[in-house]
Amino acid sequence: ACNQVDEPTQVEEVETEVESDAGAEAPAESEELMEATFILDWVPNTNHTGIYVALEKGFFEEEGIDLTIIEPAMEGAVPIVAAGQADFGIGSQTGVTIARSTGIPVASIAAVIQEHTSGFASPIEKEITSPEDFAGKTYGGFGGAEEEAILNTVLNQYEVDPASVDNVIVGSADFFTNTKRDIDFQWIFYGWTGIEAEVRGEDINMIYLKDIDPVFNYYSPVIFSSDAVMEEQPELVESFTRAVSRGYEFAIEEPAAAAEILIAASPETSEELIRASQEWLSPRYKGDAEKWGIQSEDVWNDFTAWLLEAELIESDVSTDEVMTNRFLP
Amino acid sequence: MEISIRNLQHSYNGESVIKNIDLSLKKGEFVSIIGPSGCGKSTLFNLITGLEVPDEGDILFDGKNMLGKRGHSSYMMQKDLLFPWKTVLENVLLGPTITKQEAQEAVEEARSLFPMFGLEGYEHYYPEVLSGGMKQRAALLRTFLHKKELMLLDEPFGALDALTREKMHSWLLDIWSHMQRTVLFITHSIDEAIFLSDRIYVFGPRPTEVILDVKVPLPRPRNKEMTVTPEYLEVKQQLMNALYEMN
Amino acid sequence: MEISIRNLQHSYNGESVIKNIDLSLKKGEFVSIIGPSGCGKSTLFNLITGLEVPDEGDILFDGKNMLGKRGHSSYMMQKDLLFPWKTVLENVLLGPTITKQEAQEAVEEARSLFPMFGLEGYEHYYPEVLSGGMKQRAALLRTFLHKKELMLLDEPFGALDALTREKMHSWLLDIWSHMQRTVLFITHSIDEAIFLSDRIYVFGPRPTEVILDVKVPLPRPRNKEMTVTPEYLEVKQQLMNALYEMN
Amino acid sequence: MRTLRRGISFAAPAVIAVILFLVIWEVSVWIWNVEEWILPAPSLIFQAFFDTWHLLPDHIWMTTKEAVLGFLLGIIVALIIAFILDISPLLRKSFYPILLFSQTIPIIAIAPLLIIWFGYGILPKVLVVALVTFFPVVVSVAEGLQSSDRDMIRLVRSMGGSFWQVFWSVRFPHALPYLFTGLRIGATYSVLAAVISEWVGASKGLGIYLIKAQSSFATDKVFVVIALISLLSCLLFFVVVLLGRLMMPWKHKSHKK
Amino acid sequence: MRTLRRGISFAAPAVIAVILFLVIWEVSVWIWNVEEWILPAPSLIFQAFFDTWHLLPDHIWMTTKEAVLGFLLGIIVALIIAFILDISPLLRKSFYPILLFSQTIPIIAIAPLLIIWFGYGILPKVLVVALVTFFPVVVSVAEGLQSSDRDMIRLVRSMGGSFWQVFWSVRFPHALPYLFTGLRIGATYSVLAAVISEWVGASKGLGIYLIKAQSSFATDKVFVVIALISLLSCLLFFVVVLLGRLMMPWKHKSHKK
Ligand SMILES: Nc1ncnc2c1ncn2[C@@H]1O[C@H](COP(=O)(O)OP(=O)(O)OP(=O)(O)O)[C@@H](O)[C@H]1O
Ligand SMILES: Nc1ncnc2c1ncn2[C@@H]1O[C@H](COP(=O)(O)OP(=O)(O)OP(=O)(O)O)[C@@H](O)[C@H]1O
Ligand SMILES: [Mg+2]
Ligand SMILES: [Mg+2]
Repeated sequence: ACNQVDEPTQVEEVETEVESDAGAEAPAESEELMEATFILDWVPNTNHTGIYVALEKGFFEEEGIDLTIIEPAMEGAVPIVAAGQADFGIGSQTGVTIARSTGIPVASIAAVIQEHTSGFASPIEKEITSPEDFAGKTYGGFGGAEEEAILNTVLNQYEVDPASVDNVIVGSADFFTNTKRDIDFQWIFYGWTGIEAEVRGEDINMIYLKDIDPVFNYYSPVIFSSDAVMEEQPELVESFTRAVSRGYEFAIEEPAAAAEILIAASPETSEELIRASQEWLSPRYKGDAEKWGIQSEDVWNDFTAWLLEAELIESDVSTDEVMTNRFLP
Repeated sequence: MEISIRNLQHSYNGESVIKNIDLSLKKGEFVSIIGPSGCGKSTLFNLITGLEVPDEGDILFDGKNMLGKRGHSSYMMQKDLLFPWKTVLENVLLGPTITKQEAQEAVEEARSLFPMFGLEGYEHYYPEVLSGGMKQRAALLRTFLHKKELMLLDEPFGALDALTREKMHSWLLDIWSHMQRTVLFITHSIDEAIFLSDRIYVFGPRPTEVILDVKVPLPRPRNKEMTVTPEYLEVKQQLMNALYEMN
Repeated sequence: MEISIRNLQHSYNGESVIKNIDLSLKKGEFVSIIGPSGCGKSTLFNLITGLEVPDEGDILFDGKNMLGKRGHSSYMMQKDLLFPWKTVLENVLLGPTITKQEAQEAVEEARSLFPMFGLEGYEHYYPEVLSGGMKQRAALLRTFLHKKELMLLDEPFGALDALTREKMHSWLLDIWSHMQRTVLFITHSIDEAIFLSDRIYVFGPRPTEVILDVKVPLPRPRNKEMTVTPEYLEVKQQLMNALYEMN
Repeated sequence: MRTLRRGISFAAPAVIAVILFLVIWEVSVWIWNVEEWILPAPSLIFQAFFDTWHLLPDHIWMTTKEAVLGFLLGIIVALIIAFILDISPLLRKSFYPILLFSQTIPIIAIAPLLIIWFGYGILPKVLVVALVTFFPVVVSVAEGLQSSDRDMIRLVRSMGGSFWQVFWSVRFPHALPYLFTGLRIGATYSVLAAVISEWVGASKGLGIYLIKAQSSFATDKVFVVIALISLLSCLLFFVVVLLGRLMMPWKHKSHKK
Repeated sequence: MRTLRRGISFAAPAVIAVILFLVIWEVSVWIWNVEEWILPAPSLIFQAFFDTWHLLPDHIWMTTKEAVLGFLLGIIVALIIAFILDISPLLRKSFYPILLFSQTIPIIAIAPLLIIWFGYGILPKVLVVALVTFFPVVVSVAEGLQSSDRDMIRLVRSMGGSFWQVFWSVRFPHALPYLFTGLRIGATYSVLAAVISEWVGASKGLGIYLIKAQSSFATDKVFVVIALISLLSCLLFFVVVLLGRLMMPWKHKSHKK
């Protein structure tokens, strides 16, 4: 199941045509370009900016990679990468760890954002400013694996009876709709939904996970690959990471230009939201880490331990199996 | 009830089928129609029952115009049209059901007639298993049980053997004389027409019109012996001439 | 081809319909069957054509057992069974289509017969608009165009007026004498049976058996004058007695 | 006794076919060495079922309730609409686009509307199931009502039969086989529709269980749910078939009683 | 000229009904002051359409291609399966559960499987559309083949008609109205099925556009896509209806030519 390189992918490529100066010297070696496929976890958004920048700026070509980006609208990137239908994917630390514990051979190779940007949000009029206020409220969940356990941990920590919080899986409706009716608070990524609230001028209360308990400051999202690719084509992974890294560096330095690249690549997405989100997110990609993408083993250790404790995984997963920094430039 | 049809004209898709028909029935009269196949006899019945509206002309019941009005006569169509989803008994009870007659009574009457119609034992069968003649008899029974003053019968005995046919003849004449129902009867058998009717209309080929209207000068009640009387033979000759002259 | 049917027995749902039938046809013979409605005549045809397999007995064609074999005879069923999705012309061409005859030829022959059958001008109509008698004629034409040595006709003239019927009679006798087709013919008309047949079988009521087998001692070709000869009347009397005795 | 034996001989081929299907699946998984997180073997799915069955009854019950109630509502609505479409060609022509529109809305795209209008209770699920199942029933019944034998209708009309009498004595029985064709399709969809409707927002039901299983990469549990959906659908389908036999005895029997 | 006039008088009631529907919608939105990110007024949807129409042709073309190809494949498969189900009651009984099973799999639950087996190209989408659309066609056609007039079959058989001659001269024409009932249902589903299939993984298509619009909270664009899906479905439905009229002239005409 590791013939992904020689098998040309049949997808209509999303490539925004490479017209940058960098592309000028590429054609000479274009025959030797390695084909690679990258699968997203959701629709293109500012978490993915670096990838699109690298593609548009020709960073991949310079690294000898002919990259195809696949946009699935639904989850499922992990098994697809594991099965060799894509070489790289983007997902969450939770996903990679649980997958690994289930025997799915994937591991994280870079953290996209250093700090965890999700948390519990609620419209300001609900007056939920601390987890203590969750009591007697209705929570709108998305059905994630770790979600209930995290919520319960938080509630226990604040001595709120978990039974007093109603947990409704809200699925496909958005935060703004849900909180119009029976839902009081929801788990959102501030960089997207929170920014949309800003754009709309709606005031929300945000309780960041990382502020509740440092163990929840895990990486989301991460870029991952499969064991097969990492073992058999380390040079591909390295080149890929290098290009991606350059992409994110660019996004960090020039948020506005990066936003435009993403908009061009996904014109169907709201431009206003992308611009605002990019501006908010760009400084957070690297944060105060020494370089983009670096992952701390402690973060992985702690969170895996917590997952084990919460019985989300049945057996311990050693950190060097699920993550590696070795491909980072 | 007196029925009179005046100056009736009808066409399908611009092609004239009934050119001009004038026809009248006195209360309690038994009148037959004979005419070549495809001339427009069934069409006339459809006009009388109100299933179709003529291009021109009047249909008067006791002077009242009945054009397009329905439900005033019991009509036995040329096809048996038994409903496959109803048993034979349910099928023959269609009339009482529609006129909302007392159910128990209707069922009893229907059941009592099954032996007479040679359908005994088939009450609860679906019509699919009936023979051609049995279907026709069931359709006739259904028509009879839909009790209206005017009975329109479109070849009710076409699929019956001579014996059964005779049984039906005498039954029909019997109920007709008892119940004073006016009958308009389409048949292809000249003998049948003479034996049963007070009067006989002969229709011409399509586009049709009445080409002969003969009285049958035989007394009632009729019996088989009459079929060899000179009166009988004269009428028969008259009818045959009319039919053969058409060519 | 000689056909002989021996000791045939058949029942539906355990109820005997054909008790015991022995019957034989010589090559080119015209044989009629008459019998009370519902006795099992159509059932016999279904057995001969192989649509059903008898409980017991043999059906031999020139000594060859044909039980359950199909396609050896042209069968006109009692219902007209015209296909609503085919035009009249397409309907009558069913036989040639099935036997994969040369299309052009078949169409020409069919078309040439339309006037004779009084269906001229209706070639491209769907059967729905035909009158009852026209449908029957179309079904007869369809049967005729399916050219097999044995022709089984189940009341082909039931819905026809006397005139049309006579036309059909002479046509049928004409093609029969020319083409040497063996005909087995179900009818309810004793006159029709005598006029057309070499031999007549009378069937008893259900469960049926042959109760009479008479030769018609009239010469060929037949004409209307023969219907008043003493031979004719004698046969007629014989048949009527047989039928009336059944009660 | 006889009904039992007939029931068995009726179900046997289906059961054998299903078993055969499972065996082929199992063997294929072994032969091609398909990893269990891609396509688990039936044996693993059974395993997962027995390991987790205590979690299931609540979810099953919830989804069944939604599916059945929704289907019933769908049938009622379908009959009414089919009837309306039938009474006038004008209504038919004008209604059809709106009907089509109702079928071309992705449920999850109108999830917000459903939630705002109907909340998170059972109501929006029932409505979604009704929305999905009513359509095949409408189309079939409309066709059935249209294609009645004209002469039978004429017969009843000639007897003075009212619109309703024509309807009940001819058109409706004639449309019954069509109705049941539509019901068979609708029954098949109803359970899956209930599952999907739960994705709009719910706290119980097979749909919720499915999402949770999927997000923790428990493919075996995902397939447990799929199997349960199949089973429930088959059951509902079977009920419809049985009902069809009861309501259309003339299709299978030569006489009544 | 005549065809044109007839076409107009055919379409007019539908167009008027749709306009009426839109007007009611627009007015309701104004009256109840519904926020535009919950349910945008038709005028806003039109606005959004004109603002973004340059993005649409590619997506529309992709989805149309998937829907039409998938539907065609679905029809072919359906005819074959209906035929198989028809030739033996045993096959029918054994096949049905598997057919039902095929209809009760939530597409997105097997999305990874689809990608792993069929890649990201148009193939998995076509397969999904075929999977969704074949079922109503199978059920309808199977019913149609079952309910042929027995005496007509007997007539052709008595003439020595082979299995295939009986099939083509009686059973098939008899099943045509049923087939078209199924096709109408299938046509209605095909476009939506294509949209959903794109959620499995694609880079172009109305499904992708929809998801992107939804995830950037652009309700107006979501409705633009829904409107387009409806329109395409109506178009396909209309083609099916037209084809039905062509293939079953006896249902509308008294004579041929
Ligand atoms: N499929 C069947 N199942 C049960 N009984 C049947 C079936 N077909 C025919 N019968 C019965 O068999 C008997 C003979 O039927 P058949 O059609 O042969 O009569 P027939 O002699 O042709 O009568 P007719 O002159 O009225 O057409 C009838 O009583 C009929 O009810
Ligand atoms: N709906 C229709 N459209 C067009 N023509 C029709 C229609 N119904 C009947 N006709 C034609 O009208 C003529 C008369 O038909 P009708 O059924 O009244 O004949 P009939 O006298 O009853 O003949 P038969 O004795 O054969 O039953 C026929 O030529 C027939 O083709
Ligand atoms: Mg007539
Ligand atoms: Mg018979």
